[in-house]
Amino acid sequence: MTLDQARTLISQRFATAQVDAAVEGVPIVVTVSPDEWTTFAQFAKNDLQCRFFSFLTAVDWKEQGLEVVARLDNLDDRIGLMMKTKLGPGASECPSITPIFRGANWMEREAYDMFGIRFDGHPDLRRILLSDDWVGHPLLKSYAVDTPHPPYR
Amino acid sequence: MSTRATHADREGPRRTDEGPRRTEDGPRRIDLDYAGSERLTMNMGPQHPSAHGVFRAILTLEGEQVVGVDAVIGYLHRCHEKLSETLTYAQYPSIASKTDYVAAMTSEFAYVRAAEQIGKIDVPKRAQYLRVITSELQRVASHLLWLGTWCLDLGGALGGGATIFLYCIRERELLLDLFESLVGARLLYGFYQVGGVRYDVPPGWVATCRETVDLIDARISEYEHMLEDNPFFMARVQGVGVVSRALAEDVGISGPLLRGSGVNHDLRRSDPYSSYDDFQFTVPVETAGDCFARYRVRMVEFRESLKIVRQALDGLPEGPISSRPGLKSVAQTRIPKGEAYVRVEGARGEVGCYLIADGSAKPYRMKWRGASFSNLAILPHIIPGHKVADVVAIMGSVDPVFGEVDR
Amino acid sequence: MSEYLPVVVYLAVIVAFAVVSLALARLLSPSRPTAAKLETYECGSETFGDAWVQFPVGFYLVALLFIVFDALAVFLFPWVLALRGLGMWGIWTMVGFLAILSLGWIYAFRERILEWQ
Amino acid sequence: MPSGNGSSSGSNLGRKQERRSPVAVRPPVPEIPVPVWRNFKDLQEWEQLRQERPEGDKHSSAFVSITEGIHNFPGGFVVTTVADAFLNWARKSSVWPVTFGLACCAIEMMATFASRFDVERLGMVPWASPRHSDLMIVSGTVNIKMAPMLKRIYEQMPDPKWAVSMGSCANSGGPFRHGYFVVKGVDRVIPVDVYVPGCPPPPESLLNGLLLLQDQISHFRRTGKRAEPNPKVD
Repeated sequence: MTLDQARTLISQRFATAQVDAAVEGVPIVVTVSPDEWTTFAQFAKNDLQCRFFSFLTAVDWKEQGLEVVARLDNLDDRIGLMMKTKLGPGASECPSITPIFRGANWMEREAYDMFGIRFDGHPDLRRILLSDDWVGHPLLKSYAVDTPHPPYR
Repeated sequence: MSTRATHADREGPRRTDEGPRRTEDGPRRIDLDYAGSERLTMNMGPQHPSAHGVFRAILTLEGEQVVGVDAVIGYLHRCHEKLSETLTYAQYPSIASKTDYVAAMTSEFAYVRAAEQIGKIDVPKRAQYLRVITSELQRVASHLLWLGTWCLDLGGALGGGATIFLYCIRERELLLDLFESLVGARLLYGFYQVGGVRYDVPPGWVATCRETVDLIDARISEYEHMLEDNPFFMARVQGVGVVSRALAEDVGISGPLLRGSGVNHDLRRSDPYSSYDDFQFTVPVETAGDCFARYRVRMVEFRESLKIVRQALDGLPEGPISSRPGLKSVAQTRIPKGEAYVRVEGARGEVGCYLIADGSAKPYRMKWRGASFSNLAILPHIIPGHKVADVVAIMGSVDPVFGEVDR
Repeated sequence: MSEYLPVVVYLAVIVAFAVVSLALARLLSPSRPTAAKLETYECGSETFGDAWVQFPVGFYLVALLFIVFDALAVFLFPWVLALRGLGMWGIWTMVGFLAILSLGWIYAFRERILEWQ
Repeated sequence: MPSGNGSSSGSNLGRKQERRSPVAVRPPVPEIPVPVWRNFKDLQEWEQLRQERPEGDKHSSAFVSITEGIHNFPGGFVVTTVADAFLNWARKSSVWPVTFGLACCAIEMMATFASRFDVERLGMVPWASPRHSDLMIVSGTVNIKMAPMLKRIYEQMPDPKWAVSMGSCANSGGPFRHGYFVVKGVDRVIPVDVYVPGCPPPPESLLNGLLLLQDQISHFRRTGKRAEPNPKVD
């Protein structure tokens, strides 16, 4: 399975997905719509053999809203694949890929903790890094760096 | 009102394998199973001798058997990713070394390479060699600390475990002296900068480095005899914490853990960076996937790293050490708009830095892919079924560093 | 009667040492029983769940086995000291005693008490 | 939404973070607010937030009453000062630190506990449980989730107990001082006796801090007042 075989396979199966290489160091970058997120992840795991789950995170593009980024790897054929999906301004709902990749469990909990993205389908979505009663999601661009938090500030 | 971050009054959906917990209102739910024993919820909390830092595991026990693990992390969350959006490309590398503070060199390596990849900044050959030497020495120092604290956990400070700990820290001090003479700091360095490295090799450093490398190489075989001829160590380590290959890739563990489960994946070989392809070294792979396999992989990695250091020292080219000499030119680096995800083979696995630059002196967004975060995520999958003593052995073989887990 | 004097003195010294050190500790150490200090220590977080649970029976069996062989060890010590005076008769009685106790050990081994289920 | 906080001067101590109403489309998000770098304006703010040691946690009331009686007896000061010196010497030379490592400084603390920079020659046995130890070396960053745990562990140590704040993260939040989740110095959580600067402080400076702590213990007077200024340092 070479890179361009993977690209052709992707463009056949997912017509709406844009395949480009905007990210340095990542050969294939695919942008899909949120409702195709889990099907694309399943497709990448089964057909492209990208079984290694590297990470999942989110980016706050201020006006354009949140974007969820995930990276998968096919270790044997050395294919690096990055999946992106834009949630649209104001939206913070995203389907969860934990049933497909067990590694996404903690990563999605962290994305929820830091960005407030609710992953539906996630078995146990609660805050992982911050304390359970923390108000606000710190990595959003509207959250000031040293927002005071009584009583220890 | 002090913020009480407690597990007990967490409202969220309950996990099935949770034990009984004292809820003030309803009657206490007791799970009685065939052995007639009731489940005990025990807290292996933030302050624990074998917690390797601040990790809290809420174990549900049946006598000695662990039935459920709920890992609580976040006790060392230091807002790395938010701070990286307010610090320039020259300021952040020294903070980046605080993510994986046991292997600080490779942490800075990832951030600096990400910035160079976006800005298309070339790194002179000598700087690449210096980077290889320091990150390989750092891998040996980190593995030494892993071996020491792991045997401390297995044997206990007053039991047999402390001997290996004292030996390993003694060897590690030799390496830290090397780093201190090269960079001036023992544990957290600001050695890497965008475009190259900050300090050049002082005179006589290469000679002492060769002596230290030979000395450590001899000592490693001494440890191996000491451990592998010890029946207690072998009994506690073999067949404990088995990670299958499918589970390993599914959770995304990397480094010695992945190679211990039979996956031949080493970033220095599969995605060579910073002139790693100039050196000959073998990538150790074990198939058993238990604590002993991970131990064997790391012991072989000791020697491979020392071999790489020797080859790098022989072929150290002359020339500049940074394409942006002087701190002033580094301070004004402006990275053009772009994104990059760069991976470096750290001591614990794939340390990645996903950087989004917006043309200003500070990154727009920086995601740190810590190897220990995914490595730790495997614990709830492999611990149930083991005894409490094995939990300690598995935690040590996973070797998490909590600056990288909690970022 | 007088040869028991050293034993009495020895016991007195033991008791005196214990009493004096405890009394000094109680006298000198400041006592500030705050609520958090009296809480049971559970690695930093406050305790939840209950410690008084029904433990599996395995622990109890191992404890019983220990008591049996501990009593055996207690008898061995004086026997070894006096062995020179006892001669062969002493050895045979101890062999009989050990044989009886090894019956218990064989039973425990067959019941696989020590292998933890 | 925090209104225009980029322009607000740094004087107001805490900007309240109102809870956002769940509006579907959020108003345009302002530029990332410039963090307000605010150091201690003056000593009062530090004093106001600093935790004080409770009075009378060095000697039991019985001991104080007995020595008070002897002290008023003419010429009795010889007895009390000798008793004090002996007691301080005993406490100073067996201060047991609890192995409580938080972050990078814990690795340097381990190096100090190991054989090259040995603390056992100072009489310090690194012990795992706070119930048997007298000294807590806070080595690493204390964040808001860890602060209640740290306070509980400090409380569960028997009196008399001391605390050493190791590293600039524990002293004042250090390089992570402007993080939203980091407590700006451990002396807001527990009373600290010796501050060891450095990031991470090399074992030599930690040993120096521990020696200063021993000096402080040995100079402690029965009257419970703060030890006189240490000639070597101040």
